[in-house]
Amino acid sequence: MMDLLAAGLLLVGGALILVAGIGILRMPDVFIRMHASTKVGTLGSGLIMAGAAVHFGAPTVIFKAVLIVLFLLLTAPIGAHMISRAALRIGVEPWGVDTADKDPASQITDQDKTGV
Amino acid sequence: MEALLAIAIGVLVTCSVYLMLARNVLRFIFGLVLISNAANLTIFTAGRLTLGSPPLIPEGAEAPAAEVANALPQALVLTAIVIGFGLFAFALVLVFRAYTSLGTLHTDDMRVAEPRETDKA
Amino acid sequence: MGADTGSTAGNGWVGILPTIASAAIFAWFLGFIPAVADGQTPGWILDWVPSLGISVAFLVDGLALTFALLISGIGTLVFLYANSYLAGHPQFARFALFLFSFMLAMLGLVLADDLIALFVFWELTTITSYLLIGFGHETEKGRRSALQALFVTGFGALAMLAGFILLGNAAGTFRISEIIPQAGAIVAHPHYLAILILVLLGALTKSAQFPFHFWLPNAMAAPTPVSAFLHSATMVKAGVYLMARLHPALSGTEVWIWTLTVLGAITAVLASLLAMRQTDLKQALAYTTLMALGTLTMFLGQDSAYAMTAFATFLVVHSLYKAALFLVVGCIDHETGTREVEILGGLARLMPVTALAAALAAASMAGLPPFIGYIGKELIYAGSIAAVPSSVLVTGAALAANALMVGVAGVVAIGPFWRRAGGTMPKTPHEAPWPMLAGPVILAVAGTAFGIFPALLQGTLIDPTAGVLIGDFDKVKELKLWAGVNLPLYLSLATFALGFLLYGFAGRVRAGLAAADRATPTADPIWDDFLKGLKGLAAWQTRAIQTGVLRQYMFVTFATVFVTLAVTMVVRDAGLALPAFDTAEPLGIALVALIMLGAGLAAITADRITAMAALGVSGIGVAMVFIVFSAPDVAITQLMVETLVVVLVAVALLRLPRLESARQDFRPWDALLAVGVGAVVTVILLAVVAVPLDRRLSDYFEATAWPEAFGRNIVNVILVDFRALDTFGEIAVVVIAALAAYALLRTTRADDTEDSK
Amino acid sequence: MNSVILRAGTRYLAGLLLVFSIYMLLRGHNEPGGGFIGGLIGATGFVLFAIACGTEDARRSLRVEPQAIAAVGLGIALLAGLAAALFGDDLFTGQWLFINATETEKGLPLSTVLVFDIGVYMVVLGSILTLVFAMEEEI
Amino acid sequence: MNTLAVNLLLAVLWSAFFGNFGLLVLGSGFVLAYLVMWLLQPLTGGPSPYFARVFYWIKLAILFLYELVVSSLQVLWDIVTPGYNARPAIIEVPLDVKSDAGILLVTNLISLTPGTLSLDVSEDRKTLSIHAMFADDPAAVCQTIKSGMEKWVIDAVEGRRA
Amino acid sequence: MTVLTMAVNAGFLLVFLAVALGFIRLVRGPTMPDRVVALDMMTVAIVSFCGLMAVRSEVQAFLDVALALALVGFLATVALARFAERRRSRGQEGDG
Amino acid sequence: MSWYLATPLALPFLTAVLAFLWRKRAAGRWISLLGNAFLLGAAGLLMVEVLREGVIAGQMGGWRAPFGITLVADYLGAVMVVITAITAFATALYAMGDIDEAKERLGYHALFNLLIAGVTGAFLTGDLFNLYVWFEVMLISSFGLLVLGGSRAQIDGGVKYVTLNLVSTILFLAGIGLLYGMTGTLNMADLALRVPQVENQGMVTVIAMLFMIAFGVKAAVFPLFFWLPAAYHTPAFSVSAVFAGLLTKVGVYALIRMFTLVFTGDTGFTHEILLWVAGFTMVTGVLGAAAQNEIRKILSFHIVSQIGYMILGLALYTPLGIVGAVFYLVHHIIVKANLFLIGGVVHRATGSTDLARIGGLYKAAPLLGVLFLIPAFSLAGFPPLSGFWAKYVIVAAALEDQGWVIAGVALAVGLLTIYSMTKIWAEAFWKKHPAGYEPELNRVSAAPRRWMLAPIAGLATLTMIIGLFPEPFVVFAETSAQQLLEPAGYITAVLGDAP
Ligand code: NA
Ligand code: NA
Repeated sequence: MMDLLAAGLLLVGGALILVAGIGILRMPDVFIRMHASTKVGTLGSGLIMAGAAVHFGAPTVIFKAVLIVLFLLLTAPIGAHMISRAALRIGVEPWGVDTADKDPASQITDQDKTGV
Repeated sequence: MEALLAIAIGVLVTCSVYLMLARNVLRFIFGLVLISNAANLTIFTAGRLTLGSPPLIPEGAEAPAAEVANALPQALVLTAIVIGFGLFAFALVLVFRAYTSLGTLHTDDMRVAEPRETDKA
Repeated sequence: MGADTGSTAGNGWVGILPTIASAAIFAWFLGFIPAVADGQTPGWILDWVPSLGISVAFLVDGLALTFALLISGIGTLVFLYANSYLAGHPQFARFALFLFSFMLAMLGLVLADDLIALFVFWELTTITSYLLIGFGHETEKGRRSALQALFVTGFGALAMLAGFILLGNAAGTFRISEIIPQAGAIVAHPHYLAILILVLLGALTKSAQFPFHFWLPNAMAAPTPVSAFLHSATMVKAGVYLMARLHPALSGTEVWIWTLTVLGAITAVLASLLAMRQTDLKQALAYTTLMALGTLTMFLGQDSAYAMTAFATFLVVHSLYKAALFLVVGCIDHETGTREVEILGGLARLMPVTALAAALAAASMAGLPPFIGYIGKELIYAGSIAAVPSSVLVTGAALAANALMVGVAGVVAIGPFWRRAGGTMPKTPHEAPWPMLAGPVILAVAGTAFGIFPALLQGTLIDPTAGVLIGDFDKVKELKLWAGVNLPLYLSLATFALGFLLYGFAGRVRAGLAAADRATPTADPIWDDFLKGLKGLAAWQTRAIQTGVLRQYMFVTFATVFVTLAVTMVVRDAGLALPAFDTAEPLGIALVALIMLGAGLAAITADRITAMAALGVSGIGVAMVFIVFSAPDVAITQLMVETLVVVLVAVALLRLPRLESARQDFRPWDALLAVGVGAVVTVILLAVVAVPLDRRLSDYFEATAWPEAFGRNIVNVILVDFRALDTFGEIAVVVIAALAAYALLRTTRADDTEDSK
Repeated sequence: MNSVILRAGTRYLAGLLLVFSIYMLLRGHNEPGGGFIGGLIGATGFVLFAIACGTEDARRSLRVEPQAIAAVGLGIALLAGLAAALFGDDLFTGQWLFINATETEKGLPLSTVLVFDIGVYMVVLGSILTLVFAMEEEI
Repeated sequence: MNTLAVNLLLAVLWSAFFGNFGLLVLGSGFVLAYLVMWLLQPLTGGPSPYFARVFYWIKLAILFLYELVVSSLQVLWDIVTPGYNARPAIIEVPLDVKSDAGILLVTNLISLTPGTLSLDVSEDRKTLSIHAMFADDPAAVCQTIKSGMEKWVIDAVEGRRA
Repeated sequence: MTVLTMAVNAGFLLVFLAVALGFIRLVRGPTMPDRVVALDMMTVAIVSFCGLMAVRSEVQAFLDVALALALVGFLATVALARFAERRRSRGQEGDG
Repeated sequence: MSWYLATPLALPFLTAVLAFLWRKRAAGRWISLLGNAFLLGAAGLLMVEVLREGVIAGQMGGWRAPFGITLVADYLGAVMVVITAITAFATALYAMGDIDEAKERLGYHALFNLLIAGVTGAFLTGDLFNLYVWFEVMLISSFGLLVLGGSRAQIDGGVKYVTLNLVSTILFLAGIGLLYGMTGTLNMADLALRVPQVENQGMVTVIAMLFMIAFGVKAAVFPLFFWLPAAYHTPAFSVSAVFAGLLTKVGVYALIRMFTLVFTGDTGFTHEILLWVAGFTMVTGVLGAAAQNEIRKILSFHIVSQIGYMILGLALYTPLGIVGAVFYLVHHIIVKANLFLIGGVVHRATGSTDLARIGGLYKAAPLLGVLFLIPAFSLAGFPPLSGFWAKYVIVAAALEDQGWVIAGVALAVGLLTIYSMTKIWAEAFWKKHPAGYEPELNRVSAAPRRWMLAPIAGLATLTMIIGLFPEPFVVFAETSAQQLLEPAGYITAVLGDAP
């Protein structure tokens, strides 16, 4: 029974991570890609950890799994914030948003964004 | 599995040697990172691979219950990684300093210690 | 140089001490005469490097004693002379030190009974003579001459060393007195020819024989006392001494005879011609020294008792008159400020004592009776006639050389004193101070005395010396002023006739010779060409190898790796293993793909961030390999380090320029080499993992980690206990890297403008 | 770095990283971890600090020069090895003391090996901070 | 947050790491945490006397998890279905939350709940700009955050304000 | 093969696919932040990977790797993001 | 007994730590000096013990070989440690006058002592991976010392030095991994027993060649020496002295150790290659020197050239050849370090080491002239100085082995060495100080002068002593060669009687 639960959690978690990967590949701009990776990925990871916790059932494992998820919840958004902030500042234009009038750095060349 | 890694190491070495032969020292630095990985993997692979069985002794036991991975290469690789990091860090700083003081990353233009004939007074 | 400082005041104790010491040494060696004349060979042995069979063995036989007496005797007079000649010279102390060291080295050389010890003294004379010849080191010429002498004799010496080693190996000993009895075996030894050539190279360069004769006249750059000492009695005769010393062991073969005879003959004639051509008195004397060396060499080519007696006699004779004449020329130079034949004249009135000494010495040199030189010349002819199988050649050469010698004697001893001066001399001459006169006078008088009483020499020096060479004292020929009417006498008369003729037309002869000389290539410019060639070769090699371009260094280094390993694999028939993929883990395949993709991307991308990210991917792949294959500690470390690498690079890149595009940077040869190196690594690793691993080290660690080292994480136990020393060194590396990088970043750029410190 | 979010996060993460690093250090003898890993993680804490708040603040909170930490760490590791001399053993022979040892339990182990690992921790921490701070201050 | 509380928390955390809440471990954790916090003093603005609002914390946690799951599905749907459903917008949200912890919590929670992503907080800490994926009506999104996430956080972290 | 084993294997496959997709994004960019996002995602993927590995091999120790990475991994992202931003503010135009 | 081995290794580390903590005061340099004096003592004790016992080994951590790390000193190891201590002490003395405060504050003394620690470790360890670690300690310290001062030439030379040496390091590391994979052991004595048992001997030779290249870079042999002439003329003089003396010799030592102890199964191939390497190294080095006009560049190329002699001794692989290699090793460290130290004094006195810009030292500084001539003529192989015996033995060994050509090359290279040494002498000492350049014959002031000349005189004296009384040194080298060629004693000392 517990194994089935664990298996389910692992599968769903894995699937979510794949979704995050798909999102990163096919979403139209960096911001939306981040939506996909930061949270769907974190959620997927969390589920996998939950699966592991269920499987082992030992207190130390549960504790570790909780900690891992907590750490991810704490750090992933900060990372995402840093990326999006950088993207904004180097003038990456968000897809589907009309930013012509408030872009702080609209004169930036393409090369800056790609970082070649 | 070792054979597969041997090929991966060969590819790693190829890429890193190609990078290290570049004119730009920054590429050398990138090559250095790669080739360190290759060397570490070489030691690791030469010590043979064991799947999913870390060399840990469970609580209450005197020795590992089942066959565990070869611990010695792991210790060596760990040491080598840290040493490699030290060397890499220095090399990076050197490249950085080379650029700020020589004004170039191109080794063809680094001719202060060994000037061209025409550079000599 | 010392031209304006000469006086009897000298240089205080520094000047007097070496004179006294040399005199004492001379006296001490005189004491050996009775024993040596009696056929004894007193000696001392000091074990030096017994494990290499090398000892400092000294042995006093006739040959050694003659040389020792000449060296210390003439040395005494030269020191006496030099003290005045260089009175008050600021570097006199150094000069005296070098000269005295030189004398001691010379003495060691002639007394040594061990080949290696002999070589040591030989090289000591090389060094000290280098410093002496370079006494006038502030001129380009002085430095050139010193280097030339050093280089040429150094070249010979190194060859000689090889010869000595071979000779020592052939004989099983370096002791000369033990080698000589094995003469037969040595001559038959397969290395005989090599030994002979190598040893002769040493001897011929040192004694400036053709074709190495060019350095000697240049060495006249040294102050006169040095020339007198080095080029009359001592250093140049070291080569002759060596040939004489090894004569009993190596002579008698066709090679020996022809090499020595021909080279000696050429040297003798050539040197005589060159001597006639000179206008500088010292240069003229230098060439006559060469002539003497050639003659001596020529005789050493022979085996006859006449030749050996002639050798011994002429050795002594030449030393006496040549030293005297050098010193005379020094006096003239010192007093008049010039040595030019064309200018000098009328000095007999102003410098009568000098004139007398010059006359006596020159008469000896010309071989006039009753001087010792005459006896020497008679013996030369006697020896020449006895020469086998080259009697005509030897006699002809001797005749030509002797005739020219007469001419030169006239140029040196008559011209400056009795002719009218050809120009204004830079200084107003008067007689030199007595210490400078003592040498030439004593030597000249000795030459006369020995001529009149040849028996003085016969028993004391000639018999023991020639006896050593012949192997029997009794076979030594007698020294006689009047040996009756014979072929040598006719030859003597012919010599005088030719000689006087030459002197009579000295000016015209000189002009003719000078023209011929200019037309013939000499070795001296070859020296410059040699140096130029050497520098050119060196510069070319440096340009070709040490290019200063790191890329080429790197390419050569990796090419060496590839070629060496690949060739070794083929040549040494290394067993190769086919890759066995049957145990491949699917996870592993995916990881391997990730690693390779990351690496490949890093190699080809022109975008720095892509490169870094690609490196990250590759590193992550490696970390995952560590995870999958049971190395959590390593994986954590790898991931932490990867993170820090990214952090550091991201900081550094902020101030670094971007990469050039990859297409622009594509380097097919590099790519080829890289593939080669990678392939070689793979092949080796495949072979390594093809056989099972001996795991006993890890077995031990597994068994003892908990019971003995109280740890459950075996990797950590290895790190902090089993191999703590590794870890200690490793953290040292980390500390040093940090300190070094910090120092590099913070170091002040004090000398940015100065390229090399 | 003038990011309010990063700075706010750093305030908690840095502490967390340090505590976690020491945990990794102490458990290393029995489970994955040890001086290297601990030191690396600890360094990460201050690196983050330096990135978020600048090296000046990071240096101030570290109080001592990172080079000195590294050097002292090396000294401690060396002394841990040299301590064996007091017991007549070879260099780097571990000396163990078990506190509260009973028949069945070994008790809390104190050892020169742990001291050595602490030295390793300090070295790694100090060295990485030396490097990163110096580089940060160059830009 | 009270220094002492953080200290205790870290000590407990410490014991939890070891899975051993014995006095020795707890004590050593306390000392260690004290040292660490002492080390990090320059970071902490100053003491803020405060007693844990357990209730609001629990409420926050539950609401957050609910948000996370519900809107995850929304994003997931957009990813796995062809074409893009998103109507993204960048929205400036005025911030009432003041403390570091509060800002961090708000921004992190916003980022973690799919559909919104914290981009940046202005230097004066007054405005938060977010990227919303489904912002047909930006004002509504802004209002949802103000009355939802931010309010819960203020309750839990800074205490309910009038 | 038990359900759990299958789930674990499927999990590995899914995670790897995600990494592969991330890699493609890494190669394609086009902007610097895009590449950083891709790398950032991989961190999360490895954390999951460690969890799966722990279940597969019944070894808790792999969770320690995940623990460390979960805490430290974002630092690389932060550093790269800062690089992207600072590079611009330092006026190194056209220079990545 | 193991402390005889451990002390010379631990001392420099202790010195380094203390010197670093006091780097901002004068105490730092005194700590360094004192530490090196102690090191000299410790090395002396080690030597005494080794002379008494033959080979001594100590198991670090108390774990018996081959499981733990063994420190071991045979004659070769012991003499290398002693000579390291001598060089270190001399250089530490010299540094008192040479190193400015700015460098001290950046940790010069710590880096210097860590370098010495690495060198000592490399000479003492009996474990291959541990050797790698000490190589790295040495290498990274040398990086720091090389660039300390930060002139553009130093940075430029540093880039080449660092990159090429890193390549060698990686090769070495990979070689260790591969060798471990084949034999399952890292202990060098154990390797000596295991390597012959490997079935695939061809591959062993391949790996041997990998080691040869890795160590060859360190030893600066043809065609891997580029880094040395690119960098050695750039750092502080005391630094280049200690580099010149010690660093390449560690590479030579490692070659000797590995190719007498471990890789002896295919000497017909490996040592034949070494012979060619030796010849080319000698020739290219000496020709390189002939092309230079700067004292340190000349000396740097001569390091290369003379490494060739040592390699030649090893390549001959005869007792006399090894004697020559060992003797040469010892002699060359003393002499070459000294010449670089003298270069520093020349630089102080004239403001340059470029031969075109200097001169007149013979008159201005006659004592320096004498002190220069001793090592210079020793290097050139003139008797009765140490270099003569070194060259003599090598040449004798080559001739004994019927290596006519290589013996001729060795002699010819000796001749060209004379050329280079006299070039320095003629230009810097004999020639008048050239017009056009500031006559900077500002005599070195008294205090630095004492500190700088004392070690020079000391090393020169040593050169003379070895030259005049070579017997004990030759006997020592013979015993050393015997130990190297018949490593049974070494192996027993490390592994015990029943390996
Ligand atoms: Na080196
Ligand atoms: Na040399």
